[in-house]
Amino acid sequence: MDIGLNHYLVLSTILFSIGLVGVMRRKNLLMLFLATEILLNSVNIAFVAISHYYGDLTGQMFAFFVIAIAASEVAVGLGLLIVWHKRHNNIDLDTMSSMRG
Amino acid sequence: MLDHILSILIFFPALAGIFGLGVAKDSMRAYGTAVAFIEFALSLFLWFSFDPTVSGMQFMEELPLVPAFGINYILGVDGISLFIVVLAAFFTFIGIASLSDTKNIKNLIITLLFLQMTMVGVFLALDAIVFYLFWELSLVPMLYIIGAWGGPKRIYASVKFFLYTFTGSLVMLVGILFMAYFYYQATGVWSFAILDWYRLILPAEDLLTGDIWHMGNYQMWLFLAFFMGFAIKVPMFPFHTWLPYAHGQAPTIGSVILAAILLKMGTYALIRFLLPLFPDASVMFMFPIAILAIIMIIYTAMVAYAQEDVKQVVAYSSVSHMGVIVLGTFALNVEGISGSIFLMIGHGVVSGALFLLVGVIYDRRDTKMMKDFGGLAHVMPRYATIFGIMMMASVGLPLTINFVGEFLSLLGFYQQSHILTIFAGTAIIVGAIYMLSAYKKMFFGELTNEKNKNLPDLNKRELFALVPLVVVAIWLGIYPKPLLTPISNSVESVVQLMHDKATTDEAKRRIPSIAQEIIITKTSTKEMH
Amino acid sequence: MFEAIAFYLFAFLTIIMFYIAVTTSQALYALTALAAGMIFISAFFFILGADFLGAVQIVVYSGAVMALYAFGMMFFDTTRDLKEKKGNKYIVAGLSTLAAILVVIIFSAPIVGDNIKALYPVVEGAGNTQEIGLVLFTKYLVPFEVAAVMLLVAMIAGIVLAGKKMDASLTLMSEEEIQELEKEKNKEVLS
Amino acid sequence: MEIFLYTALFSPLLGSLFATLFAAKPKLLIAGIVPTLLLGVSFISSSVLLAHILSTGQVVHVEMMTWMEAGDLYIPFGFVVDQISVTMMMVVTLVSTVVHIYAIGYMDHDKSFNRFFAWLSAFVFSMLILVMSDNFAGLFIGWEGVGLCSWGLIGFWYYKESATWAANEAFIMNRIADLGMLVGIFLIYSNTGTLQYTEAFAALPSLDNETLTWMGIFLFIGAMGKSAQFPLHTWLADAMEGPTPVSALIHAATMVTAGVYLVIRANPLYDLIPQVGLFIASLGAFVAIFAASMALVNRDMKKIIAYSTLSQLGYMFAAAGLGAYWVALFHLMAHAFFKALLFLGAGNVMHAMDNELDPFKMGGLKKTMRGTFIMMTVASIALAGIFPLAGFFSKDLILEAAFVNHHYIIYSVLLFTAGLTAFYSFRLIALIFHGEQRYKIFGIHPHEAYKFMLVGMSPLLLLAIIAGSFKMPYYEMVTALLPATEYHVHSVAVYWAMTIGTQLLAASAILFAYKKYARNNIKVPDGSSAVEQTFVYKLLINQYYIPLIYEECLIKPYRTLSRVFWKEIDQKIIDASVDGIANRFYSTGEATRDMQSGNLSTMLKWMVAGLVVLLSLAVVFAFAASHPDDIKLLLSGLGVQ
Amino acid sequence: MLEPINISLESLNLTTLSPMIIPVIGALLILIIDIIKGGLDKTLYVMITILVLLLNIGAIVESVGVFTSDGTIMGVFDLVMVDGIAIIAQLIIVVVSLLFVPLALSHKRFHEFSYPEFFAIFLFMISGFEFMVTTDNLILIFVSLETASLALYTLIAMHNRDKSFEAAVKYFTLGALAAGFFSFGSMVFYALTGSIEINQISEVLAGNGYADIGFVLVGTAFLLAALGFKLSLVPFHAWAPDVYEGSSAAMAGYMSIVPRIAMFVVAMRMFEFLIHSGVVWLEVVLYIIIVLTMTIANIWALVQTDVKRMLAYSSISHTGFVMSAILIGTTQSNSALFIYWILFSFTNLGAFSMLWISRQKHLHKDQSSDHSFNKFSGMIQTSPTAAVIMALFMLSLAGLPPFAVFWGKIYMISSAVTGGYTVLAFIMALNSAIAGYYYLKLIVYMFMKEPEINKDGTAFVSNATLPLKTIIGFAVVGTIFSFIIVNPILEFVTALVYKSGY
Repeated sequence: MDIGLNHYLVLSTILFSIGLVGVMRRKNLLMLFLATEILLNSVNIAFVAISHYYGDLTGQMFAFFVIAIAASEVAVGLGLLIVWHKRHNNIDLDTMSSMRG
Repeated sequence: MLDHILSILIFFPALAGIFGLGVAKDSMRAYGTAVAFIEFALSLFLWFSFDPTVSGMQFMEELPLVPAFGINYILGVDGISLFIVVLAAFFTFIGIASLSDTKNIKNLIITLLFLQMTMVGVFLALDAIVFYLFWELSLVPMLYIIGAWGGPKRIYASVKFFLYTFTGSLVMLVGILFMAYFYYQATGVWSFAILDWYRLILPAEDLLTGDIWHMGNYQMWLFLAFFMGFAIKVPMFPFHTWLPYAHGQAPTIGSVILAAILLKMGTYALIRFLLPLFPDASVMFMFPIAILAIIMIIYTAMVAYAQEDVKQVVAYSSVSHMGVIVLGTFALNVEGISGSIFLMIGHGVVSGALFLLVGVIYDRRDTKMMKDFGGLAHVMPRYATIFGIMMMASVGLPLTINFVGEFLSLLGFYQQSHILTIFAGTAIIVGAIYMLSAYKKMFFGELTNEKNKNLPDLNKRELFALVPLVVVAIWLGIYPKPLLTPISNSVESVVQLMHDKATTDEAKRRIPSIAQEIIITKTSTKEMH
Repeated sequence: MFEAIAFYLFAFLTIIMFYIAVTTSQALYALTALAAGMIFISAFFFILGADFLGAVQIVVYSGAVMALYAFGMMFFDTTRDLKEKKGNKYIVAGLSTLAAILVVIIFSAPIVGDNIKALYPVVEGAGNTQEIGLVLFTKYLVPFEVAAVMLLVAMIAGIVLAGKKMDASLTLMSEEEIQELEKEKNKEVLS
Repeated sequence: MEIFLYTALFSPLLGSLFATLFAAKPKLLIAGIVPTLLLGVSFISSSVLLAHILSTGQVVHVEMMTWMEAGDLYIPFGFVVDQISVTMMMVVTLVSTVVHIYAIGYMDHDKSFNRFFAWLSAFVFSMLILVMSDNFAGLFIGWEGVGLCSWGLIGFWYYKESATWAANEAFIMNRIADLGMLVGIFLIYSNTGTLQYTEAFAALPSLDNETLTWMGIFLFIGAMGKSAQFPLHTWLADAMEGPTPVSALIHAATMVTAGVYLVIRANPLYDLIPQVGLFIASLGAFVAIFAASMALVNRDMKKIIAYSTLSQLGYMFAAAGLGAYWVALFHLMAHAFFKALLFLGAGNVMHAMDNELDPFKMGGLKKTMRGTFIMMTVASIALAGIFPLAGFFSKDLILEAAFVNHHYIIYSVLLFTAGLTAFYSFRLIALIFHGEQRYKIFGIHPHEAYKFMLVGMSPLLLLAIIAGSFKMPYYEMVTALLPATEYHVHSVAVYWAMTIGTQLLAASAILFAYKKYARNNIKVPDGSSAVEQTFVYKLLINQYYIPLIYEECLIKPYRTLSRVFWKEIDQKIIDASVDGIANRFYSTGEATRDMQSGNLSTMLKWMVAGLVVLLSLAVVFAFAASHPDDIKLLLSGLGVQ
Repeated sequence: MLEPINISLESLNLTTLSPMIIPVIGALLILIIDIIKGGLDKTLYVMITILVLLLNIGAIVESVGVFTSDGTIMGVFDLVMVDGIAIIAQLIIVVVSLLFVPLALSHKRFHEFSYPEFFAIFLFMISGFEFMVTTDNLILIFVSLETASLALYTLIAMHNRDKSFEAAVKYFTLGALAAGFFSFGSMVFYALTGSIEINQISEVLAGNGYADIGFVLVGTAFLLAALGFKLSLVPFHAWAPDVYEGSSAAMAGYMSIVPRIAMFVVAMRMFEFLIHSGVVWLEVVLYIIIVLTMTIANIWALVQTDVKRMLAYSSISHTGFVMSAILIGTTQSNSALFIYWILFSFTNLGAFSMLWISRQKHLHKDQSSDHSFNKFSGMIQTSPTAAVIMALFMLSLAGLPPFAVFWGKIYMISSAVTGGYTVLAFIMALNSAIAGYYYLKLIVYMFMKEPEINKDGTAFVSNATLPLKTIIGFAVVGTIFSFIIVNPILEFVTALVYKSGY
């Protein structure tokens, strides 16, 4: 029972889907951001796996940059949340619908 | 001066419009009149310098615009366009000179001058894109005129006018681009020059079956695409419904220009584009279009009869007359096409005058409903007389301008179909019905309405506008030759071109050969790298 | 065999953790589950021989990102139960399941990896970190620098947005109010 | 000679323009006199031309200028004075001069005196163009021109609803016929390539019979309208709303005969198509008796005369249709004289009776209006065809022509009509001039017309009496152009029997009329008498219900249909569908804009949904790409090619 | 053991980096100045930014020269790829930025422009966009895309009012999801080909004849979703109107142009080879997406009550229109894309600038939003020049000749015609007709109605200063006299695009 690349890819996909579930069902913005982290992480698994099976380092590079991006996003995202929280004292996305139509 | 007279004709009014911004409000009408007069004089000068024996283009100008894409600023005038240009200049002059005081008169006059630029441009452009440019641009001033100075439903009317024609012309634009593509395929060079396109023969018949009604008949598709744009402008039945609103809501000057010039763009384009570019398709669609034209003639005349608003009567009568023009155009012979061009002039003069006349009474009474009038002949005999003359010109009485055009158009089409011409000929009956009954309702009978008892007759300003029109309407009815000769000269070359280009036997048979040599002025086109 | 067991174990754990992270109504649980999931993921990295990334994963995610989130959580006071109005669950479940199934269908077919040539082959005998370093500072130097810029941007953004600068909105103030504000500021500086 | 041609043609125009200058001004005597004088000039010029033709037999032909020229079409303003047109010119200028003189008196008190002369002279000008043109297009100009002037003159009293209605009716009905005429012209052009009489006629024999038949029919349709033949006849009676001089000039002497003129002018055409000729003759005969029957019971003086005009036009068409063109033209001329006289006399009566038209309300006027009485009686005798007055010669010829050509039905119809004509003419005379003075009940004080009006009428009186004597010189002249068929009954006995029989019939009809209506105890009919209850009477007094039928079956449906077209089709279908398409876009926007709810969660769901759709498409395509054969099988199973 | 590697500096072609590095240096300069002495006026930063951008243009012009003589240049380990479309895109990015920056000098003070960080982040963002277009490496694209995006979120939020925070948060969250999509898509292609450089991907795929078409399609689907988000193609467009409404008008105008052109270039690199390889799925899907984007955005634009929001939808529709270039995939269509966007940017930036100069801080009581339609009613009577200019932009956006967008439009439709997409050409034309309505709506308000809210008309130019007016004047000249510049642009763009092999 060898673990092939496909195993990792399927796992990555499942995790990605879990991330999508989180993204879609979370109403608390902080929790929503957590879900986006899952998305990126799941892809990382696949990258590293491919890298491993192809014997190529590029995938790891990609994963590395994805981590960097995830970290930056957290910074900016939290910054935005703080500003919003200061004004409205909540971070519920249902309150954000002053613009519509 | 002669080398660039066409450009001067086009851009002088616009330039004057810009300078008009600096003119004080009170003097604006005088300024506008002066500018329009100069423009009119220039157009007369053009007529004077025009060589009526030449059938091709004259005073050609060419300037590269987007040479890489084959778009060039090409102008030229021939017998087909000359008189419409003169008419446009004439009517702008008359229109501005007879303008009654309204709000924002400065804006109105500047808009009119811009409108004039676009109108003249449409008729002089010999490059499809430049043509399209002016064609579309003409919508804007008209939109503003209707929308800002119109009646209570003006916004609806103006937006409808704009969007309807805009939609149609976008379809036409695709057709134009297609045509250019075919030209590119055939020659390897992009060109939008109409005269270049004239030399392009598109096959109509299916190579295997010899059938012309097949999906691969590009002439047919292109014809339809162009026709869509033109038909809405003309307006052909059933695309005519914007017109009554536009006329009904537009201020007098707007209706006058709309009826006299703007509608002619459509029929002019039929002759300039459709016929020479797609002779086989023209023959294919001759009868369907003729039937539409006949429906247009009879149906709209009946609708006109049912109207309660005198301006709507004139508006619908315009549609009806445009039907005759279209019919004459699709006669595809010299008599018919010359007649339709002449009728364009005639209808321009007559319907323009009728709208001016309706404007006169609207100025006085703020109503256009016929039930509010009756017996006006008692108090306004001069008005009644001029209205009567114009009405008779409108119903096509011989020795008035419209008769010449109608006669020739019908005569031309008679050679294609006898039965249809008889139906189309009912124009002279149904036309008389609505016109006479409208005239009767307005002018005859006892003067019952108290408000009408003290209406002043035409004043000097109005007479100044109307009398020239009466003179023209009768003069050209009696002596149409100065116009008819150059027109038919140019039309002959168009017909001959169509005959030469026709690929199907049916088309060769339907389009007569003039048996005279024609020269299409060739334009140089830059190579695409 | 060991690899298989490890894969399935960690796969199971990761899925469970992430599932908890996206479904629980306790913010703290969610955060903890996420952190755990991250660490389990780093396990995959180690399995796959990407030691450097594994380490980075633990350091950056469990160390930095999670700390930030924890801080945020405290700031926003979301430690108590999350009250989330739920939308249509079926849409959420349906869409994500569908997405998963669709991709899985495709992925269940083996990839034809015939003519794949590794651009930067894993060199035998060198440590993963060294290899990474080599590639990162040659081929991926530019992205690395850009990432640096990105982090700088993120930093400035964080400072600007979360700091005091956004407290008083000049956008909403009229000119007079702004001038008054400036005067006060100057006073503060002077005093 | 050309100068006389131009003078004859354009002096009425000059007169008209002169009067137009004062059209909107109060009455100005000079505005009446100048046109009259100019008409006199025109008359004199015409006479000179007549003399020229009589003496030399040469046709005067001028081409003034080009009118239309496009492609192969060439239409000049060309005028020709030949034997036919000079006859017409004489009739037109003479009658119109008389009418002008008469009108100066008749329109004396009308505030639109000046305008009247403008219109009237314009009419003469148009009529001259009609008869003098050398081509069909020119004819059509005149044709429409007289129509216009007729419109203007019928509706002269524009404040009267009935007058304006009648004017429009006349114009529109004429236009219907004009369409036929126009089509005829097109036919001629498209087959012969020209519209000049001489060239077109020269080309006719080479054409096939069907084409010629259609040409004949369409041209005749034109003639039917102008000459008010059935079924386009209703306008003529209504046209009597115009001033009486107008009725005399336009609706009796000149314009209505234009149709006859056309048939005569186109005789080379109709000679080739005898079947159409027969139709024309039959229709003429029918109209003759049809109109006469309506005149029998009518109670409107002018309408009675109008019906008699109609009836006489029927005679003319009968003659023309049978190929007796010169006879038709001769009757046209004679008829113009006595009918104009009759109308003008009626005008005098009207003036005297304060515009009362019902002869039953008159009676005994011969005492106060002696001159008028004589003139009208003479005119009526001429109309009835009593020897030796003008009507006898012309009408008798028509009967002979019918008889000789063995068209006995037409002959007997026309003969019977001659009797009717005599009867209704003298019914009118008797009711107006004889018997009690019934008008007194209505408080009217009749007076004779101005002297100069009577003097002015006298040329007509004279001609009504002696016109018959021109027969031979006239025959000599016109047969230069028209087929010179002499109509002689082969047996002298039959000839005399016919002539005397006809005379007797007419005379007895006159006597009967006198007996019945010259009594003293005539009552103004009030619908109570037994005669008035009969079906025939009702049928006749209602003009065979034809106007009613037109109203119900044509005018009202047209009006309704127009309204339906406007309100239902134009607005509710065509426009509504255009707006509907536009509104469709707008309402789609309105209805779906909630999809853009502004909620972040929804947006995220949209994105994921978009991805899922893309993925499902990807799976389907990938499947299709990897199993092309299975797909084909599946599709063919579903019946897809 | 690892071999030491020798790399010569010349082979790196470091000059290829110069256009991207200049703004980074500029940004750092600004930050340093701020540290040394705070509280300096915004004009300083504006001018520094302008100078930096001018230098940047110089650097790009330099690379134009190099490109025209030597063709595509690869630099820095073949990571940076300076080809024709990159150069054109860079030019558009920088020039539009240059036009945008002076808009900061508005009459009223707004929060973001008062802070030097704004300009620093702005320059970083430009650098990010430039990197994005100058490479075909998915990593660099991803990283630079995120750099630019994060910067953009911050810039939006810095406008500092509730709506802008809301906009930034929405944009950010959706952007995070899109980032997920992008990485997943890249992963699939990497799994498929072992490479993350687009030209290699295409080579590998062509080499095995698209054997794994399913994988290709999945990867394309994810990338399409990611790119579609940034381009705001339906159904990934939902953020666009809200974000435009939330940010300042100037920023909205900027956003409607620059991020999209960068993304167009990426899309062109990514999808063009797939289309040419006969991936029917992508053609079909792109066709559907393009038609939906044009039509739905148009339909929703019809019902808007706020001009800025309407313009947001209109820019979505324009994007759909331009996206068809990538579907058609001929040299002409790809050139048309750039020409259209260049001409569109003049007009669109002009239109948003007009909104910007009429920005009020306090709404009138009948006014529902910053730029509600009724605010503009009767504008011709109170400030005629502004009304005429605004109308000019609207007409240009509607594609009326001879204004700027028209030329792009005909070239684009013509490319559809020559590319064999006749039906698409008609759909494009008809969509222009629908679009006519909402552009007209503003004209109707301005020209045909009586003044409602701004009776004195001061609000229309309340935020105007000379620099703003200059920018608008520039846009006006560009819009009206576009017919003069079309030909050079056309020749330039076509040559570059053709030489880049698109």
